Amino acid sequence: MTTLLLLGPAREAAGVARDEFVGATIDEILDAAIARYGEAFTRVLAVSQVWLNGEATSRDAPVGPQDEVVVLPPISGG
Amino acid sequence: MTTLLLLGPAREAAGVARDEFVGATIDEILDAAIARYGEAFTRVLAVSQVWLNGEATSRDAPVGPQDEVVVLPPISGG
Amino acid sequence: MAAERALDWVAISPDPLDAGALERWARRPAYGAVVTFCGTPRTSSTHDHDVVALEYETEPTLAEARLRAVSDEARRRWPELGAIVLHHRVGSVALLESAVVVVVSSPHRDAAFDAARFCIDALKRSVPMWKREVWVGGSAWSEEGQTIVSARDL
Amino acid sequence: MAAERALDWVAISPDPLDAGALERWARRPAYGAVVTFCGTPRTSSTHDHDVVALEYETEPTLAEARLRAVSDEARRRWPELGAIVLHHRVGSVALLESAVVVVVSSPHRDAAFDAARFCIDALKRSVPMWKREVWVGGSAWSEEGQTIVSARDL
Repeated sequence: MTTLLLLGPAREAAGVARDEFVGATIDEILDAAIARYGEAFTRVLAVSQVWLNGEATSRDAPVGPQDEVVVLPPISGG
Repeated sequence: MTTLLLLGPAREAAGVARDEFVGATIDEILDAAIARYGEAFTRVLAVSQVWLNGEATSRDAPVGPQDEVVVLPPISGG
Repeated sequence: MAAERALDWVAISPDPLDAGALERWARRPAYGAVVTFCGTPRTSSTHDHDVVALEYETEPTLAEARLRAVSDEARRRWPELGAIVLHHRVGSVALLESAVVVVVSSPHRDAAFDAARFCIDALKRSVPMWKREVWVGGSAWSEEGQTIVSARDL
Repeated sequence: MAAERALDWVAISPDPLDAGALERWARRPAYGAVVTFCGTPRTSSTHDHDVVALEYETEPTLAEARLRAVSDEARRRWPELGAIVLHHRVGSVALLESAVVVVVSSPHRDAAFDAARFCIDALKRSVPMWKREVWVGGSAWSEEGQTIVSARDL
């Protein structure tokens, strides 16, 4: 299982801060998350960055069971 | 009597921090101070600013008994 | 949570921040200039309410790694720096409390000012941190959405 | 000696400066950014000795009037400023103690940083203040002689 961390408004939309999914790429993890959390999460995800193990990456990056995918909505900044 | 304030290295060279002199202008006060304090003070005075009642002024400015003349050597700055 | 090295101290903390204590920690005999930035909640809001508190949330391990990247980048740009402190509070922060404290010490003040300003600017743009504005009777996410960037790109 | 107004607090003081307390004084709910500068003695010297303390002297009434001119000029340049604190210690200041503390609060951090930097730069050039470097076995005036100028000319 790959860990998915949901931060700030993404946590609020998903209703959980941390979850686990099965998938071969980040895209597959996110599709499974959309199916589980619904429309509010989909809207937040559309404007969010997605990191793999603390670093930005592309959404077709492969993931394994030790990996951590993080959904980061825009931050509040100044 | 006009008050003369001597600050920092000027105080050290004169040996006093505050003194009183009779004179019609700043120049006359300073000449009297040079006569009283001697050569070390003269050297410090040569590189110092002289203020009257907290403000820069010219050395021929007239002074009276309520006035305060201040000798300010260069400051240490930054 | 804290990661303290000899001259670097970054932390994400649920406890009140004591800017005075952090400033004292950054003083060293070789560094004559210490610049401290404190960010505190303001009553004015991005929504139409008087703010009474801000609530911050993040993932501490991720956020501390990004704080460390900010301090590393500041050291790369100003090699003469002494201590660098970057602390951000999480949870509810009341008016007059500090949400974030940056302290930089340096032999001279120009580098201390420049680096402290870089650190708070970079922190605000590169550290994952979400803020809810809380007012009497409600709350909402602060509406100033920015994409997270890397400190070295700033 | 102190001259405290609602948002301005300038002082020449023989007592230790508590930067944390001054920073807390400058916090107000309308001002989210607080920048503090502390100047502390450095061991490196203009003479060939390791400094163990600095001794400052001035005429307090004259110096406080000049501190007030610095804070007035900062307000003229940055009308949005909140509190301004300018405190300078006199007498002997040991390593790790503060000789000077500047605190500026403002709604946003750009003005707080710019004004704090202006204040310390202007203070150093416009306030009459003489400094002796003290080392083990001796002392001497600091050799960085500058002519005193007015804050409004900086």
